[in-house]
Amino acid sequence: MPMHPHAQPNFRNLFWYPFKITLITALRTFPFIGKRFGKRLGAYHNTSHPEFLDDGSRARAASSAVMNDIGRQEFAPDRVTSDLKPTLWKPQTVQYPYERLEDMEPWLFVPGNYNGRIGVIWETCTACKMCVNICPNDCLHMTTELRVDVLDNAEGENAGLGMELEVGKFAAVEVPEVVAELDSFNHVTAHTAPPEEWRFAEVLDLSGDNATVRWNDSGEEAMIATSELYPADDQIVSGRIDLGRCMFCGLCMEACGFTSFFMTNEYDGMSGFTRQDLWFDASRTRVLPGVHQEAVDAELAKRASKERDKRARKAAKAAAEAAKGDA
Amino acid sequence: MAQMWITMGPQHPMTHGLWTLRVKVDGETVVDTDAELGYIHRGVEKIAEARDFTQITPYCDRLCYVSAMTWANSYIYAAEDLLEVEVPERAEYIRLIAAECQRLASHLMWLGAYGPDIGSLTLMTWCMRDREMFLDLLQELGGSRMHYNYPRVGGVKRDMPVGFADRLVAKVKLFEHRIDEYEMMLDESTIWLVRLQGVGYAKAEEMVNAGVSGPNIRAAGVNYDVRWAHPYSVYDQVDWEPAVEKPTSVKGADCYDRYRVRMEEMRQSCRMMLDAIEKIPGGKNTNYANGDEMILAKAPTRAPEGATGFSHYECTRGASQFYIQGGGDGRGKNPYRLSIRSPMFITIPFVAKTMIGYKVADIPAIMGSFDPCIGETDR
Amino acid sequence: MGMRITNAQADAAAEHAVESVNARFGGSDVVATVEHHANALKMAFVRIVAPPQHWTAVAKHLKFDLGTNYCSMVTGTHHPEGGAERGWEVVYHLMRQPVANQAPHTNTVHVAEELQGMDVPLEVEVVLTLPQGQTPSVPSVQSLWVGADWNEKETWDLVGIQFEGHENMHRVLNPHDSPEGFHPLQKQHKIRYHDFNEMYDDAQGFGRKPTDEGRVK
Amino acid sequence: MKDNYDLVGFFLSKDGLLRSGIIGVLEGTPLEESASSLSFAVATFAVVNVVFLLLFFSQFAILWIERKAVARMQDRYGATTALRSLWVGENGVTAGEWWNMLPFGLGKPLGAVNKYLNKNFGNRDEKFATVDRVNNRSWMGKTIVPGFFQNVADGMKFLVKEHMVPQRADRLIFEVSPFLIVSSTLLILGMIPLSSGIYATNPDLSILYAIAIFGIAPIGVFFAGWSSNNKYTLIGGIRSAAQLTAYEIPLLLTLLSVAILSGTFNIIDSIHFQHSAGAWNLFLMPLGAVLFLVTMIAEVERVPFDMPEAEAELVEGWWTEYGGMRFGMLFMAEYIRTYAACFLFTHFFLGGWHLPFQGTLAALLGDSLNGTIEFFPGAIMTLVKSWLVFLVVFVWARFSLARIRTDQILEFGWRMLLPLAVLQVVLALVYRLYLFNPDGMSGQNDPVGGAAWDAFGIPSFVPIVTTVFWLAVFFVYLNDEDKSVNQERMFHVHTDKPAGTVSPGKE
Repeated sequence: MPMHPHAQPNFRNLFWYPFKITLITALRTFPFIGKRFGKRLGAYHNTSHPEFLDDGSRARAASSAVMNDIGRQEFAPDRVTSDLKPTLWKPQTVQYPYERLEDMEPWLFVPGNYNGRIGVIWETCTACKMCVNICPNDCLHMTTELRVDVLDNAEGENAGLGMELEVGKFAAVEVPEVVAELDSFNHVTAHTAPPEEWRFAEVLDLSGDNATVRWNDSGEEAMIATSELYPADDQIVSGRIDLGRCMFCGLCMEACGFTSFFMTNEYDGMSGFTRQDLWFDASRTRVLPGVHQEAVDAELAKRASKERDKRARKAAKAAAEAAKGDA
Repeated sequence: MAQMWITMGPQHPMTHGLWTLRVKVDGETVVDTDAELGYIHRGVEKIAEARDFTQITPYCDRLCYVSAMTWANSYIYAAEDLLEVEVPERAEYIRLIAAECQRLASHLMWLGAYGPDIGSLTLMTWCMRDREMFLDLLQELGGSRMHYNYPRVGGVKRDMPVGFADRLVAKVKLFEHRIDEYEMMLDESTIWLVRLQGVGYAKAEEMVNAGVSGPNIRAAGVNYDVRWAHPYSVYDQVDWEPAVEKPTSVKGADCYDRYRVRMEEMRQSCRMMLDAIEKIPGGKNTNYANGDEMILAKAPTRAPEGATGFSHYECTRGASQFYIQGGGDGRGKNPYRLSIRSPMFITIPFVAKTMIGYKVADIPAIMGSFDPCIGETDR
Repeated sequence: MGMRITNAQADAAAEHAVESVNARFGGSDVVATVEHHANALKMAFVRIVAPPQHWTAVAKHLKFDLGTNYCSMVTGTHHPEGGAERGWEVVYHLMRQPVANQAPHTNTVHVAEELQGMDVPLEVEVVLTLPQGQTPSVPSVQSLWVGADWNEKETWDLVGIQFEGHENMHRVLNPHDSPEGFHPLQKQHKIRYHDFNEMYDDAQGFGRKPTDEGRVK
Repeated sequence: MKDNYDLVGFFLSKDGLLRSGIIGVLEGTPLEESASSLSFAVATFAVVNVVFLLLFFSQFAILWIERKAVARMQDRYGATTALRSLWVGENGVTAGEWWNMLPFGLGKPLGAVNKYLNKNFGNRDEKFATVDRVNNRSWMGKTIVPGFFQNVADGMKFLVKEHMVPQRADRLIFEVSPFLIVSSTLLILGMIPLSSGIYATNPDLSILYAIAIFGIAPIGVFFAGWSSNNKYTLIGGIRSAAQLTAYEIPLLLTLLSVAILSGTFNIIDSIHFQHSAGAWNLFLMPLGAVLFLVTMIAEVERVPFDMPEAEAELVEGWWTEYGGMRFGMLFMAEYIRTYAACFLFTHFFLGGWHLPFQGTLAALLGDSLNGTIEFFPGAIMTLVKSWLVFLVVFVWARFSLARIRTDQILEFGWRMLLPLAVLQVVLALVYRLYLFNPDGMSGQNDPVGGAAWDAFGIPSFVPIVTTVFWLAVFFVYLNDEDKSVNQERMFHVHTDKPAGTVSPGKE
């Protein structure tokens, strides 16, 4: 195309080139002409078939039909020329409530790429407050309480690998009469909170099979057999994310070391009429059940393996000292 | 005719953002101008003093909201200078690709706004259509379309997703034909030439003295570019040339030269991305896990007392600079003082003065050709 | 291939600048040193530490003898607990750019590797430390570099450093009617963390208290 | 050419149905002696109403043409769902059944029509049935012409908008000037014929009348700009006044040359002349045609000459302060003036309601065809021709070109167009005096048309030579690439090939 460097304003340039290019652009959009002369008219949508899904997503999508036909999507670099829609009758814009952009262009919403609504796995959260500290706009608020860790008495091959008593940490002792009463306590009709079945104390030292602890409520010290003591620590009770302040920067997702913070693909449903509507509590930050289950299992397995390694290392160290001792 | 002050006020199609240009007009000719900035001053420099180094990146994205990636990169280079961190080669290549992709999107936003300023309404829709392609690419990298929070001190947050390279090549190749179409539409249209040539003259030395930088100064005929003058990243290993224009008159660069420079810069960005994606160490289709040492180096979070960091970066609109004095609240996690130099904060008053003598209808032509972005101006 | 200024060129330019500054200001306590950035490419730059009263002379020397034609940034910092002689600090960043007016229909194409002498881009950082006190003042360089004009206005507006000889000093980033002595970047203005409750009771008048009263983050 | 659909004849002829009926009715009554004049008044009123409504509602066609052409030129094509949204509602009912609010149950038929259309054309596809609070605006309903009533909806919207008068505006002039513009625009429609029989009025000097009326609007524009007490509108008003006066004169001269060529000042006669002389004026004076179009674009302030309403610096130019139906009227007036310009171009240069090559066809096919041509209504030909002119000239130019600065517009107007217009008048005189032989003219109703322009024995020699000559001039100018100017194209800095031609990545 002859490109005149510093084009001089002359009659030829007055209208010929602009008129020609707008005509070409218009002809490209006609359903039949555009298709036949696309290449010559500059449609140029090369139909290269790049990879859309990484292995993880493809494995996960193996079952569902929808995700599979995403793979067969004809990729057009520019929306205009992908013939996903009949061109004459259909408006060009995606009709939002009826059509979704993630159906039209699934490669934009590959899981893990898009910073959408925040999804939290509250079960695996260990209340370490890393996310609360990293958030630039201070949108995360968390309330924690001293509790016996539910996950510790998990069954299956990860059983028994929960936390261990440590000096300086907390421990809990069951209150037998409350345990008996709890069986008959009807949570639904009772107007008061259920009585506390654990009594918490701080572990001072773990000499033999007895441990000296200082009760949290009364403060005086006592000696209790370690077998009765259950390890306890701060567990998260309620958390809230103020999406009114959040800028979706994703730092909380990176700061969380326990894969319990996700940013899902969802971009809608985060609106409200008052600022309170924008406070997302546990119920509104759910993640898809499949993802939730995978994350919990992965987290449990990770903790279990870490615990096994720790115990193995401790055992090996003890063995080494024993060997050194008697050598 | 009586001279009168017209306020091309904060809310005006010409301003491309929130600032006021009061113009004293004698009939149609501009006699005097007065620029008024500061409408969206958010005090990023003050907020940065209470945040640690990773938390500041999202704020730097929001400095110039049209080219967020380049501004976040600019800040991160300063933080890396302060914390003495070496970035792995692959991360530098990804940052280069992301920055050039953002430069394209930003130049398209400029052209899309500049067209209707001069009267050609079709440009807005064409440019937005093409900008969508590059916003999709950046969304795959950073996770959202405008503010990505993508670079980290020591590398990048996340590696290129699978298939990103193929999609990038497909889109850039299509866009190169689209630039030919823009040039067919504009370069040769007499009305476009008559409105831009001979309007808004600015000499090279006058601009340098006034602190103008970037494409505006390359339009005056010198290929000065921060990417080679104060080198950073891997611009020397990638195939590109600074786009430079030959001004037509001794009075310096006019609006047409600035328009030509930006069109050529778009071509150079395409060329750079196509070359970088082939040369990227670690292969273009591999995908490393987040935090892998190929894309993110180990970086300290505290700055030694009295250390300073400085970065000089070629943003889409000019040379953006960050100056950080480390050792904040005794623990060094926060910067003691973060100073941001915005190219447009100094260019806008200069342009306001160059408008004197031209017609009222030339104000959008001249102002638009310098591509003002008010987010970075007011910080 | 892309081109770049090599470290050797930058070092040579920096050393030349440092020698000329130290030669010119040997006696007085103006000290120029060659420093290197700490990131991957370790580029060299010149740091000049000078008392404010010599600043105009140093500035003229930089502009006319070393060809520094570009004042890019003026940063003011407030050091309330920095000891008696380090109350305020003004840092100028100046650049030398090989840019010259072009004859019509011509352009200068620098090939980075072949630039020598005064054509090599140079980065200069001038640090002026001012003693404690309420009215830090530094001579203005508005006449030397037009680019410094709005930078100085911004520095006065945000940090409160007076620039003697700066005409038409007015606020640029703060509203024009902000109180006389108010300069936000001074350290006594703590950035007040709007904790969860204050955010909703502040002047914007949302006026509603959140349910969990009194609980800080 | 005699037109079967002689609306005027039907209404106004003395022994016509309408008039004789009225005269018959008033037979015995005291109004008897003024019966004929009374019937004339009623008949004229009926004719004017029919023609005006025909013209006015066919105007939505050009609005629709513009929206569809623009959408495709700007690469954002697609049907608009305006029409469907009017009648498609949640499970068959438009949100809220607003027609029940109309007094005296006037809304009932509207509701019935709506429900009927919903049931048959509305959203019958179950796939989208599960839509909750959002109105069920699916595009599934089929319409013939998608989005045709979008402009009607936009126009009606202005009826409900508030009309605000700026504080210290000159109230009287501020409120009168839109009507000044609109009324003068509608007057032009009064004398535009759709075909030889369908016209509201046929003044003898209709060309002069048209141009005089076209000249009134600039005053209204200037008043609007001045009285809105706003600096932007003042500048817009002054720019517009300067531009319209600068382009009024070349317009007059062009029409003068048309009048000279056709020998009459009456539009209908000039069209008959074109048929009976055997050549459309376009081929006799192509320079005049181009001049007419350029000046008309400037007259109606469309894009290349759009400075008075330039968005970039004047927001809306002299329209800025208007709101409510006055803004709607101004907007409509702009499109009516454009529509009138297209009609005038069709009448003066494209032979009004005659089919292209109608004369030669009639000659070749003999009278077997003539019967059919009689039944083809000329009005449709006029409408189609003006719509095409609108599409090619006004719409295509608006979305390909940019805006010229005011002083450049004026310079172009005075320096370039005026001399060309004078040249065109001279050419028209020469053509009329030397190249036109009156005895070649055929009768007005002769379908074959005459051969008044065939000098030197060659049939229609003059139009062919003129057209070829001006096309040659056009192509010479089109390819005047001045190779001599060296290619100072910005070069790749290291290579000597021009940057533009070497597109990286292009295989």
